Amino acid sequence: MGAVNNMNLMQFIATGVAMGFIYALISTEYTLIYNATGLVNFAHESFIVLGAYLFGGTFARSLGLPPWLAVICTVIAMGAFGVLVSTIVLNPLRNLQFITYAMFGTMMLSRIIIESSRLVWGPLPFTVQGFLRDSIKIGSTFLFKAHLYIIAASIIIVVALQIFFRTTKMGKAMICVSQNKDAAALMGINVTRSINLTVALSAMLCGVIGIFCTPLFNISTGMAASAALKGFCAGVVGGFGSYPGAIVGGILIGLLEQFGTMLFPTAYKDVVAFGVMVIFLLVRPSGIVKVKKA
Amino acid sequence: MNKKNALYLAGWILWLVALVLAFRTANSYVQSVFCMLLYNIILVLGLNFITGLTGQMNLGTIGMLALGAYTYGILTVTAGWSPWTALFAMVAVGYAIGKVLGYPSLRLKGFYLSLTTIGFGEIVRLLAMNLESLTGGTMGFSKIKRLEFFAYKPENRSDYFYIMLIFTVLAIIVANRIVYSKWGRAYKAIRDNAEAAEASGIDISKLKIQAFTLAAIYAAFGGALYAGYNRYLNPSGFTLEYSQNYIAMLMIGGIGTVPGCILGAIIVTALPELLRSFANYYWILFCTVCIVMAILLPEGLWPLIHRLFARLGKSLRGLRGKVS
Amino acid sequence: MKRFLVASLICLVAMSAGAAPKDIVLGLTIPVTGPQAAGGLEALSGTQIAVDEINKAGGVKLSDGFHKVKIIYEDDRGDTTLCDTTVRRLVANGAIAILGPYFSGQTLALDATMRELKVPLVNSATSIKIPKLENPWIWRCRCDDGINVLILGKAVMNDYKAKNGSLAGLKVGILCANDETGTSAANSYKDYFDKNNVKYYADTHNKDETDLTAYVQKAIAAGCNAWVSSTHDIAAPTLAKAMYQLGLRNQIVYMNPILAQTQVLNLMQPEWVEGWGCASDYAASDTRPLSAAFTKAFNAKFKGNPIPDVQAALYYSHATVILNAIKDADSLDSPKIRDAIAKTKGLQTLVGKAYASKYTNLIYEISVAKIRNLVPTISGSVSMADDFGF
Amino acid sequence: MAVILKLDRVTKQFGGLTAVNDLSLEVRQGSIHALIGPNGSGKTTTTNLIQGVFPVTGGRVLFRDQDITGKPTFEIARQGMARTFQNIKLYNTMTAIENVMVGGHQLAPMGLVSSLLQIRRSRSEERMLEEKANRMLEYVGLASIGGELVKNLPYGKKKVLEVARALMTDPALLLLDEPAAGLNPSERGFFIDLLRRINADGKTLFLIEHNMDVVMNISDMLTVINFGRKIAEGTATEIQNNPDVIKAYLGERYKVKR
Repeated sequence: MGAVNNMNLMQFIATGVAMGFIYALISTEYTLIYNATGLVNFAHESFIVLGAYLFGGTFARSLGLPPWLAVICTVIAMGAFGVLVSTIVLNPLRNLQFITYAMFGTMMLSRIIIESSRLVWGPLPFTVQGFLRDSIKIGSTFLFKAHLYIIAASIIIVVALQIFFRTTKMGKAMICVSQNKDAAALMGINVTRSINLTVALSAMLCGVIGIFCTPLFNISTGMAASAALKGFCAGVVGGFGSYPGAIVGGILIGLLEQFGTMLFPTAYKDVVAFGVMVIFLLVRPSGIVKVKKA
Repeated sequence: MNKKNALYLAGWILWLVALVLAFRTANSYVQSVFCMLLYNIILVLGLNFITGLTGQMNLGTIGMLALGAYTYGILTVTAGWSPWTALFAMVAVGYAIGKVLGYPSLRLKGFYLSLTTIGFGEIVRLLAMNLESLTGGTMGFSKIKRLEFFAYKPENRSDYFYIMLIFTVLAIIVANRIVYSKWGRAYKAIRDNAEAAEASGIDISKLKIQAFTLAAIYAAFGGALYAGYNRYLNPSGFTLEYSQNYIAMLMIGGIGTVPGCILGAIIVTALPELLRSFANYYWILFCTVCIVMAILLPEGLWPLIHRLFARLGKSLRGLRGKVS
Repeated sequence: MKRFLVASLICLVAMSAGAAPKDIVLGLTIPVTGPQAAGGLEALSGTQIAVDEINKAGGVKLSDGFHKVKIIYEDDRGDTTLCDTTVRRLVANGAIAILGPYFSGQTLALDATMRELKVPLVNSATSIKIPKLENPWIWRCRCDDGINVLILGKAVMNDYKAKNGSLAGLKVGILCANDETGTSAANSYKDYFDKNNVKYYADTHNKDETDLTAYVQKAIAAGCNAWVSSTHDIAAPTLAKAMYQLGLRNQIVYMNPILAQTQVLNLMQPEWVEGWGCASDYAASDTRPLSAAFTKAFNAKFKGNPIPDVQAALYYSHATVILNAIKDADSLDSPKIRDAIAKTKGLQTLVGKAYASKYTNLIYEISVAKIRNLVPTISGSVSMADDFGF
Repeated sequence: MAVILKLDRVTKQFGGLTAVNDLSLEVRQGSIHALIGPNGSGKTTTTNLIQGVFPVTGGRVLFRDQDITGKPTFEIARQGMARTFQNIKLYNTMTAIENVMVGGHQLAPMGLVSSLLQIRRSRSEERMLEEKANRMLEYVGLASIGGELVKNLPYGKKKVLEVARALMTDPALLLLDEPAAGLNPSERGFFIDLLRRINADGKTLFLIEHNMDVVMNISDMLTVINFGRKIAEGTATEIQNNPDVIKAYLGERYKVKR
């Protein structure tokens, strides 16, 4: 591969890390729901799509709000949506006999959300002009502004989550609920309220991901499909259930993808991500950052 | 053959006759839905061994089907085998997939396993899309030969219904013999309480791999019939969404039961077609029905119907008791 | 459960039988849900424009009077197995001709079905493999990838010669999606450049790719100085963005008609694609009489939701071909309509003059547009009809 | 009497914690041997070590003079060792008789393919399992509830059903993990008679219990452990008056009134 050496390796690393942080943010999100409800949320792809549509379609385009106001409105709207979904769908699913039922329920929820987005905002892909569209250049390497916001957002969110769970009463309550719902209930913690809060928190997180992916992926019903699956891979590789693990896993998958395209034809990029995940699942299911399981 | 079995046998024959009669009177559109129903039944019966009985989430069903379909296509067209020998090669394909997916199922549980199976399905689809010389890539693989039954040469798609029906009935009989036997019980024991099963001498690893192999052989057979019926394969038809549909069939029909699988296959295949008159909204309606069923009917429709029959039977016997 | 299924479908068929004189029923099998829903909506809207026009003039005039035209459509989700079911449902509900499906893969899958149902089908699937089916029922009112490539390949070479004096040192980067249209175009480009002994570098990408930086970097490293591409509405902006960010400025780039679609251009920044060329059957900004009339009618009916684009214009032309064939055949009998289509000669449609070849192809010309500030300005249409003996 | 089960200096450490510390004991063939000790003294861990659920950190386990250390659980079970659990582990979605029939899975040797092909033989195998299961249910007095779903059964009956399932394979050694836990006095009486009957039929019982009065009147030999170490061994009367045992159970300040 003579062509490889004169390629800008820095560019590979920059894009790899940037994309990696998107996967990291996604895996942080569903780790949140998994820790809180013990339920794997297959619907988080649709949460991201909904966040993007709410931001791009409703707030930015039809209401014409300035971007940053639109961001705040979207996050609040997603929080409310999270509570709604949690009470109507996720809670009843949570105490089903077999985990397979709950997973199946979230899959159907995902299709319903994506289908209704198509019906409400129409099937044509669109984007928000002028919102984080440009990029910055360091030497011959470029990075999109949107990527920088994603990196900043994921670091802030992971740090905030750590502080929230370690110091605030509500945060500790959520950890108790995630580890043992019955015991938590006995301690007087309102389990349902705590789970609603967790789902709302992760819905807001998905809203943020949707917003910052708009300039990168453009808004369409399938925008988050591959990113969501790679978010799963990142979670597994990084160490399931640990937030720092999600970041490590995300960056690793992002880098491997970029360097994978150097070796194989680009269409095999996704195969690389899934292949790495399957290897990790077999060799080291607990992932890189060993999770101290209770 | 006590009275209970006779009743069951009559039920099956009645269902079969109704199916064939409905098929013959239907127009070519409804006939195509029937044919889709047949290979869906085979797939769900296979999936039932893993997710239904052994309780392990499998989202790679469509990957198994794709492997079976492409192997059958390549064997009959590129390698020039006769369709029947290719069909029996499906057992080997199923065996291989069973081993590949079986081993991870020993070490991984629930969500992790479903991820491995999703990975398996996606890798199969991506390879089918990019290995153009072998699978024709996104241009698809065409002119796949159909099974011929001595003089019976199925020309149109609907003629293939009868051959597929033979295999579906065979699949139902074999599934019935496995599910309602010591094997079915052993699988369910693993699902309900693995430690207790192991402590009473059940080799859990062997049985888990066996369940995966059974499901893979069923899926490979289904794939071969799917390839024969459509005579054309395209990777775009093997996405994760279809694996989710098979889980939907299992859940709605009735997890772990053979009539439940068939009922689930009928509902999930026919419902979208019936709701087509809602044009733009039919897909949302279908998904809402599925999620409502998942929440309200955790064990699925068949146990409900079964209980109705049983109660009906009891009240009839009660009535006859009073009369005679 | 069985009887309920059959009974409800039979009553549906009875309901849509229609009053005398019999309506002309056109059946559309398009992706209403699923990833390609945008294309489906455009196709449906384009057909509705054609049907409204004919019905405003009283319908199709046959010997036994005027026949109103009606559209029924089914959602095939862009799936190669489901399209067989939807086509059968349309024919069972009275469709005498089929428009769609959207993808080449689906069209290949319908080979046996159309021979069985004996109903003509017209769509815009461009794969070069479709005529090889030699299926008398499958027609295409759009020039195929082979012709696209001839026109765009020549344009690349002309631009390069104009810029550098000679073809020396030309290396073309063929960056196509790995779906059916992409692979078919890529293979045609490879043959064309081999014939004209032009060096090239080819690589494929997934059609809904959201990051192509490494992909483009590999192509630049391979020393390409001109580009051709055939891709989809999600990957096109990603490709343009990556090429711009990696420093490629005023390059010779020719793309498939996806670049002329307004909704795809809206996803891009003007500077990404300034000066790029693309083949395009139609562009909303085209001022030629037929296109302008269609754009006006489209905007009058849909008022910007959706905006007129290539697929709408194509399905408008498919409807024109079928309705014209019905008039020539003076009958609603599908085989007769097929024969009339096979005899189409010089029919002026929105996307060009239609001449029926032995199998499938009807159109041999396409316009070439240059993108100026996100607006595709059509410089004129290039016709290869004479090469095909018309 | 021959020794059926021998623990030879068995140790088990979880990270820093030593759950079982250098434990050696021998169980006589045909006897009722009880392993007692206060809560958390490593009783259940010992059963799991015997049955190979966890690997042993040190020492050996011998069953009928064969070294079964490190063997997988199902292999040990197949050599004639059955078990009941501290918290009941039954198959809730199946009926009582199905639960017992699954217990006898190892009695039906036919492979999957042969059981599909040879219909007559597999039918007779099925009938054998069903008859044996019914016999077991009668033996433990649960014949009437064969068709009931396990999740609808009361706690007492579930405990007895677990014994029926364990007996299905005619085990040489029966491990009973806290059999008396959660039973009311009448159920406990019935349960003790059942154990005596099983023992009378030649089966060795290995009881794990912290309830003194159940253990005292039926076991031939007792081993007492505390914090994983053996502190006493002997017959019921010897153990009752052993000061170390009393101290372990009742704590330092309790004085024995002579």
